[in-house]
Amino acid sequence: MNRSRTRHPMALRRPTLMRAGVAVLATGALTSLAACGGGGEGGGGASSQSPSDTLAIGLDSDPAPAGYDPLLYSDRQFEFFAPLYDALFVTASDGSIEPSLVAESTNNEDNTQTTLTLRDGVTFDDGSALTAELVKANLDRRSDPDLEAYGALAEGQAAAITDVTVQDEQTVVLTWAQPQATPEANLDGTTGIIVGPAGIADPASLETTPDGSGAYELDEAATTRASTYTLEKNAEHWNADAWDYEGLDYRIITDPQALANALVSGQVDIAGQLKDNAINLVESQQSIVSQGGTIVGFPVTDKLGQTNPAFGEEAARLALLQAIDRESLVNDLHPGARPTVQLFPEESAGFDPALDEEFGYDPERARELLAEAGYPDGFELDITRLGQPEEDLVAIQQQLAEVGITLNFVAATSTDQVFAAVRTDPVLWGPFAVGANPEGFIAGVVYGGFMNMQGAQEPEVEQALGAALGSTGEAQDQARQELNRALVENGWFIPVYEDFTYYGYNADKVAEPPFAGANNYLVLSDVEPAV
Amino acid sequence: MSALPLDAAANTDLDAGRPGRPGRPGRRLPYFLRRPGGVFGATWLAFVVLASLTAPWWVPYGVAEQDLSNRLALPSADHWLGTDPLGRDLLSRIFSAGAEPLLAAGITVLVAFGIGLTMALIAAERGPRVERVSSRLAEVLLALPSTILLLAVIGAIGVRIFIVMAVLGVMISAGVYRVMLGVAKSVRQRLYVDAARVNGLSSLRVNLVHVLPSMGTVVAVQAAQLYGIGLLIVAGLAFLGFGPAEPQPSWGFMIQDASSYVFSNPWLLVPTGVVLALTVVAANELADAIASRGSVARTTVRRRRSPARVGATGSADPRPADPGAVLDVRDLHISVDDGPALVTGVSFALQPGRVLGLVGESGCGKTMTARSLMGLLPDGVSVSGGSIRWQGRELVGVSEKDLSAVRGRDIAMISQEPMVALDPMFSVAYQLTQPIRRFRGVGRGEARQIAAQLLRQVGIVDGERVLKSYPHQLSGGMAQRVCIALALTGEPRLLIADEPTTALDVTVQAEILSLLRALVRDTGLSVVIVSHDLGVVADICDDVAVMYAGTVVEDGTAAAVLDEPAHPYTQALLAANPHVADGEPVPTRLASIDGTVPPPGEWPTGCRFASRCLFAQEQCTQRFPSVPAHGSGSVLCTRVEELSRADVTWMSAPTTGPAGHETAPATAQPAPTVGVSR
Amino acid sequence: MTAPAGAAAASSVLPAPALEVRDLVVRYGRGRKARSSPPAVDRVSFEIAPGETLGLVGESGSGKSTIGKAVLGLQPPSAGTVRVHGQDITGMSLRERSRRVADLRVVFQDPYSSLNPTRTIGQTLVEPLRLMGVTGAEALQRARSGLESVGLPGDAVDRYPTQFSGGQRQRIAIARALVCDPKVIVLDEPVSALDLSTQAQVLNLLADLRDQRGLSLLFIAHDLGVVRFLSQRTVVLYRGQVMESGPAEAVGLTPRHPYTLALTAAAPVPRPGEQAARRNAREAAGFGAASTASPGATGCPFVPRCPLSTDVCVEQRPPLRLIDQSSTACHHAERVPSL
Amino acid sequence: MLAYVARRLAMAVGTVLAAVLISFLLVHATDTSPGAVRLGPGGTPERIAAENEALGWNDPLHVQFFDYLGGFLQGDLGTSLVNGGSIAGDLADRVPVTAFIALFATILSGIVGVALGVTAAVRGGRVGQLITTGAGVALSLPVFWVGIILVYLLAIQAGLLPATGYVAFADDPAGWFRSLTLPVLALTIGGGAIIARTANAGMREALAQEHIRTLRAMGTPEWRVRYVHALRFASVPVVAVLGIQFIALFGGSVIIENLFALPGLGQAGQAAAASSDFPALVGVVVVATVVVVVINLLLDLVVAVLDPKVRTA
Repeated sequence: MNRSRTRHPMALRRPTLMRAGVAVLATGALTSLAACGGGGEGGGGASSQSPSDTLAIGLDSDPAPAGYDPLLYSDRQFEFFAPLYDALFVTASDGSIEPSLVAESTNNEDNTQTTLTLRDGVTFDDGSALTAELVKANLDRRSDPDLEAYGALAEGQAAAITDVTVQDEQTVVLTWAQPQATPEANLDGTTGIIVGPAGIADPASLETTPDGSGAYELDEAATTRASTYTLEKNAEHWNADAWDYEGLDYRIITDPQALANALVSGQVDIAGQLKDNAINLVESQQSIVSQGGTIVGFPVTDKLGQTNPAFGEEAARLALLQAIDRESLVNDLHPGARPTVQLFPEESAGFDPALDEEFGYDPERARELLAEAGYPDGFELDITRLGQPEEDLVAIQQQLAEVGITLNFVAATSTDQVFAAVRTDPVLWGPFAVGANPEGFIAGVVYGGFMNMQGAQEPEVEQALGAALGSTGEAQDQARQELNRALVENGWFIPVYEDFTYYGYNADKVAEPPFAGANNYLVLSDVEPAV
Repeated sequence: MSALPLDAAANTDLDAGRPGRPGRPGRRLPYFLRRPGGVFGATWLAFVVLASLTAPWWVPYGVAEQDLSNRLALPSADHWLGTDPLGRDLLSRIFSAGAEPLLAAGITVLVAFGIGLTMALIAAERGPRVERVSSRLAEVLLALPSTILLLAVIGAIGVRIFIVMAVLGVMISAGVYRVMLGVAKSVRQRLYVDAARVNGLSSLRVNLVHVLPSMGTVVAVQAAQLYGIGLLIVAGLAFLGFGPAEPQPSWGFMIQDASSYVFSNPWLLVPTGVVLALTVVAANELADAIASRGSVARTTVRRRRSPARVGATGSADPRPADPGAVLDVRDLHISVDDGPALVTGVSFALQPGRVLGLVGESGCGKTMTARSLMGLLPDGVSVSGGSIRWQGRELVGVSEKDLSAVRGRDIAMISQEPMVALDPMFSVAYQLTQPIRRFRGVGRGEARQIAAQLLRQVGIVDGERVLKSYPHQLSGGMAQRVCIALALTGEPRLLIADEPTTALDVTVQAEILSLLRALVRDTGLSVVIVSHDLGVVADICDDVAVMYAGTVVEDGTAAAVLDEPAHPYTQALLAANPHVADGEPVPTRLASIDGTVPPPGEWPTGCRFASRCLFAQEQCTQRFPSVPAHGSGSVLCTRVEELSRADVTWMSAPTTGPAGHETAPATAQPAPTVGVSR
Repeated sequence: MTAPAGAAAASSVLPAPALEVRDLVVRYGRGRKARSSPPAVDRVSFEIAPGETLGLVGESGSGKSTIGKAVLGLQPPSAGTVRVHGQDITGMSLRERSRRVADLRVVFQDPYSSLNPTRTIGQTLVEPLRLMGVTGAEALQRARSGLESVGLPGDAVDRYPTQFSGGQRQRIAIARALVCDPKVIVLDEPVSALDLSTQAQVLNLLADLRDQRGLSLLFIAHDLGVVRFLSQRTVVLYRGQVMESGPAEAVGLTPRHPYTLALTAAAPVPRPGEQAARRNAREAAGFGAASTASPGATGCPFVPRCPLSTDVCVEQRPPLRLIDQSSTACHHAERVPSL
Repeated sequence: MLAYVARRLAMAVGTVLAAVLISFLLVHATDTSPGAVRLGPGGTPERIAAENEALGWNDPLHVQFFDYLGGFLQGDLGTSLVNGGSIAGDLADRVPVTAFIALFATILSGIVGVALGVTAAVRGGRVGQLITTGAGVALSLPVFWVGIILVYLLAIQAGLLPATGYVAFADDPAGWFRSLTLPVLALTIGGGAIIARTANAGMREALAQEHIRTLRAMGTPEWRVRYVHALRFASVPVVAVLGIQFIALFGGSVIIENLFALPGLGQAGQAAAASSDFPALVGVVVVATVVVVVINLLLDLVVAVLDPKVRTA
């Protein structure tokens, strides 16, 4: 039994003091995960004299609140699971997708079948070896709705796998429901992780014991869950040489200020993700790396107007979109961020500057739209927060009030109530790592995932999505643009700005840590000691 | 958010203004507003409460009014305290945030006292059985980690701060109960409670009318302290995010918010933090001021003595120095520093192996005189003139160090209350061997032997058992014997005994007096004994000095003074004594003395006894010297010869009847008229 | 002695005693421990006739104050009865007592703690009257006259206790007892906290009031001299038991119990020559030290200190028997020397 | 003495039982169920009901209570509804963090507070006034405010101490010490102030005792009068307040643990409350109570050693 089986991933606030929140970052074609749960764990200790062969990483949320089944999580947590588990493919720092557990992979001509040849000499914590049977057993769990990582692989989803066949000990053949432009991309990161046979046979055991083939093993004695995770290197691992450190210490520090403090005063070597407020402090004493591609905004969950009739009206949703003064918000609160009304990041192929012009801040238009929707005096909407709402929301609350839209904050008493908000609130709020694969995010989260629990349908979106996923080249770019526009025009997502993901690092100890391509998580195997 | 404990309430003076203090402050300011802390506390609290409750009407900006272009501003003319990260006015937010914590903390206090105080009153009334049960319950409640439980409560019912704070009040009520139980029990021991019960008052009225008002000070102190704690906890909860939802402001969350900007905008932490801290400080200061009742001018425990003006006043004593005396006190003046004199012109001399009694009513300066002999006057009181010569050596004005060389070694002392004169924390053996080792330079084992021997010397048969005991295990008589043994450890030449038998039963008194007499006989010790009991003086003293209002009115040998008293006061004391001689009939009336001893500072010139004296005349209001009497003694009465010639004594004079006209002390200001129930 | 008051007394042939205490036993505490230790008051009986003053004398631990509390109802007795004018009030609650037998009042020892410092003298004095149903104006009037009867000005009603000296407060406490016009007053060490001169004033006042009003007084004290001054009869207590009782003169001058003798002999008189003689006599009598071991469970409690004690004293508790005018609980009463 | 210890022990057991009972009732008073928590919002009523049944939630309350007690006596506090981990195991890691901080803060408060309070009582005058006023202000400062400022000054600006985190003693004793310094310091400011006031009052009272005059009358050296006799007399209320102080610090650890990112009990409690992880919540309350009770038991023994009246009663 696992608590987060049916957990709906979404942006959550730590139930603790911080406003930071951050919690959900979905990437690729994968659903995101609520880095929720356990709540408020602060973390770990820090020894300024920790052995130089241990890398101390500060995280702003618990990467494993529901135990060590990696398939329960999204790529945001790959940073934590990558050392413990190996995946079929990984995204390298240059953005390329590289085989990891896979020695070789081939696709058929129409990109509907992928044949994977597995690497030799891989062993799991339970002692067994990697087999094709095991890969099949892993992928056969894809219909389990609780497994966040498999959000897009399940039946009916954008990257559905219809069949997994074992050809021999080392070879397995995957059949896709639709042609896949880049099938490897569907199997990298957290989604591509292969859990050992003991874990697959008894998933409940993963709650307390990881079963992976990774370069590191969890030192359970030294670990305090939700606070400190201590990993020790397994010298026997096939790729042991790629990792530079003998040990990894993850310290969970949920208070954003405390996280920054920990980095500045040397308790951690790398800290992510940092809040805007802390950037100045960190920059003044340490170094920062950042990665764009995080869209902060309101996913609309009640597109049918079931809990809030106003949201059944497209015009009302668009009124919300155009009532937000992004420029001023960003200028004052998030210098360096980019105001936007579209879900596609600036760097992505589907980005369309015209949309920002067309649907930008226009309170007059917003009022017209409200009238059009039948709400000339505006409407009210509730948004559930655990603890206090973020500064952004408070600021937006006042902006919305200008056009007559009343934003109410409902204080949740537990994370459960926050999770339930996907069904009860008309919109959610948070930073969403759309990053490298916006159409994947849309497929797994916006259209087919927790942002659409009602199963609302929109042919325009559906069609564009299918094209974006299945085609290549210019056709794909074209489809992406269409998809982007369709989402905006239908008011399915109300972005506010595109933000950066900030990691701080101690340049005296480590060289600049690389992100995994356009993803907003780090490639830890590439982190090296400072020269 | 530490649930601070109630400050140890032990130091709160329960007996606020017991004797001699004006009972009601009248139209003047309440006493606690006469201390700077109290003024500050009350003013600030009043200001914060008023400003917070009226905030909606006066704050310059709305709490949610943002000005993103002017965020994190420092104080300016537009924003007196600056702005927050959304450019909202801090002044407006701080005072708009005040009402909730101020009210919520009040709820905690109300609930905590509602339960704790009520339970304490019930337990105090119902006696040990009820008390045992409720106290156990309270202990359990106290040991629970209240903050963590509070989180659980929030988890269960949500952020309903008033209810949460009420629950906190329930948890804290155990602490209130514990403090209040002690107070209630001590108030219930007051006799006026018993008197009211005998009068037939219902238990509710006894509690409401008699018990509660007397607990008022403690209740006020504790409530004010608890209020401060409550404020900190409300703020702490808000700091954790359990406060009013944004954009509504709360002190705790504003500090939490500010903490994110501590590096870039440290000012943001200041205004809210200071207002919160000041409010809590104000509550505590108010508590302190309330608790200060009864000790308005807190005397400090300084051990520095102001140097006496040795010989500053010309000796009014006609008698020459007595060369044979071990102790020669001349023209001793003792006064409150910068205050009235307590003792004036006291002279006496003590020969070796003799016992001198200082006798008189309370407030006549006997004890002060006795204590001055060892330099052990209370703080703020010192010898202001005259001399005390010990074996020819002046003791007035010498350093504390030199005095302590005399104490215990040359002069020792036993006090009025043997039960509290021994340190309750140490065994008798320790308390005896410690000075023995110091005075006699012997080892531990030998000291213990000497201690046992001393105990035998003071008539304790089972010395070994007593040595192992602690003071609370001894009876009063036994404790006084131990005290005498202790006084003997330094083999002193002079023993000062301040009412050594007053607290003891009469048969025990006789034993102790016999013991003292034996010691004098066996060791040649000199003794100064202070007593109000003329019988004790007759029993043990060779010489006696009768004191009245800070001076000696008559002295001489005990036999002479007691058998043929010359001074009307001495005569009156003897006449008022109900102990008739054996075989004599009991009088139907006792001689009495009208009025009371005038307090220091209100002594008349001339004879201080004049206002109460049956024989007072005009001449008594003039200054006059003492005249020799009783051989080596003297008497301070200008009419002494006249009276003696006329053979008039107090005993033979008519008494004035029961309706004496006593002058009440300290009735300076008119009492407020409190309506007698109509 | 004045005529008895009260219906109960009037109806009987012999005047009923104003206060009658019969076989009173008081144990403190509960449980095994309390049952195994000797009671604070052990089978004490006495009665006070109307207008009579009975002195209850003993040292600390003798149970004298406990008897006072039991009579007043402040301490429930474990056994025995208390009657006022023939009416059994032993089991009555304090409220009931005040309603039905308003003529039992008290004056306590400590003049400082016996008056509520937060209430005016008037409020204090009026309180019992109001409970008796006296109207406000009349109650106040009675309070004033009560104060005047103890020698204080009537306008003292508006003042607070702290504005009075110890002696004055004790007068106020007496006035509080008097305003209800009681017949019996329990005086619990009313003068022991006062200075000699003030003590004389209060004793004189009590004597006057007793004579003027025909009060019955239960006068509890540790000082035989004071008791002798005020009482007609004296009861001497030791460790909760009656040692001797009889006319005050007889008990004071010719003690029939060794303990009474010890008590009398120990009280010093303010005449050095006489005191020296008394001291010598006392020392010659050879009383044991007060701190010596506790007595056995049976027999006379004074045994460990008694120079006359024999085996029978250890084994048998002596009954009270009449010798001359006094009852004494001593097997060897005839051998008790005179002072 | 034995009877005293036995009585205190009985009290301790009673307190723990009460803690179990109260938290148990509190958990049952919430409007959610463990099944719902375990399954999340995706759980259908049927699945939740089945889950609750499996977890024994539907058993009579007393059965659940005694089941829990049985487990508790064997050191089993159940498993987390959130991550399936052993609660006892998790709390075993956390207890030392909170306990050491509370203990050190209590001890340091005691040392600093007694030193200041005694100085104020003995010196009097302006020094005494300064100390008592300072203590009055210090105990009014919110610990979260003090903590933030200490971190800012000592860790960030001066770089003297680590700002956050906990280092296990076994890993690095020096680091362990350094990691505890700031949180202990933050707690000591208020705690020390309270002790200072108690010690000051106790010392003043002690110095006014009759037996102190006896000692002075015996020519006892002043240091001995103050620091052997008066101090021992004053120490009894101080130790009593220290006990309460420990409870307060221990119970109030939530904020300090958040501020300094310490993996202690307070955090666990907060997390358990926020996620409705009932067994974890009960576990935290119970374990916290056990620690408090044990420490109080020790302090009771200290009082007994100090105060012969208690010892010989």
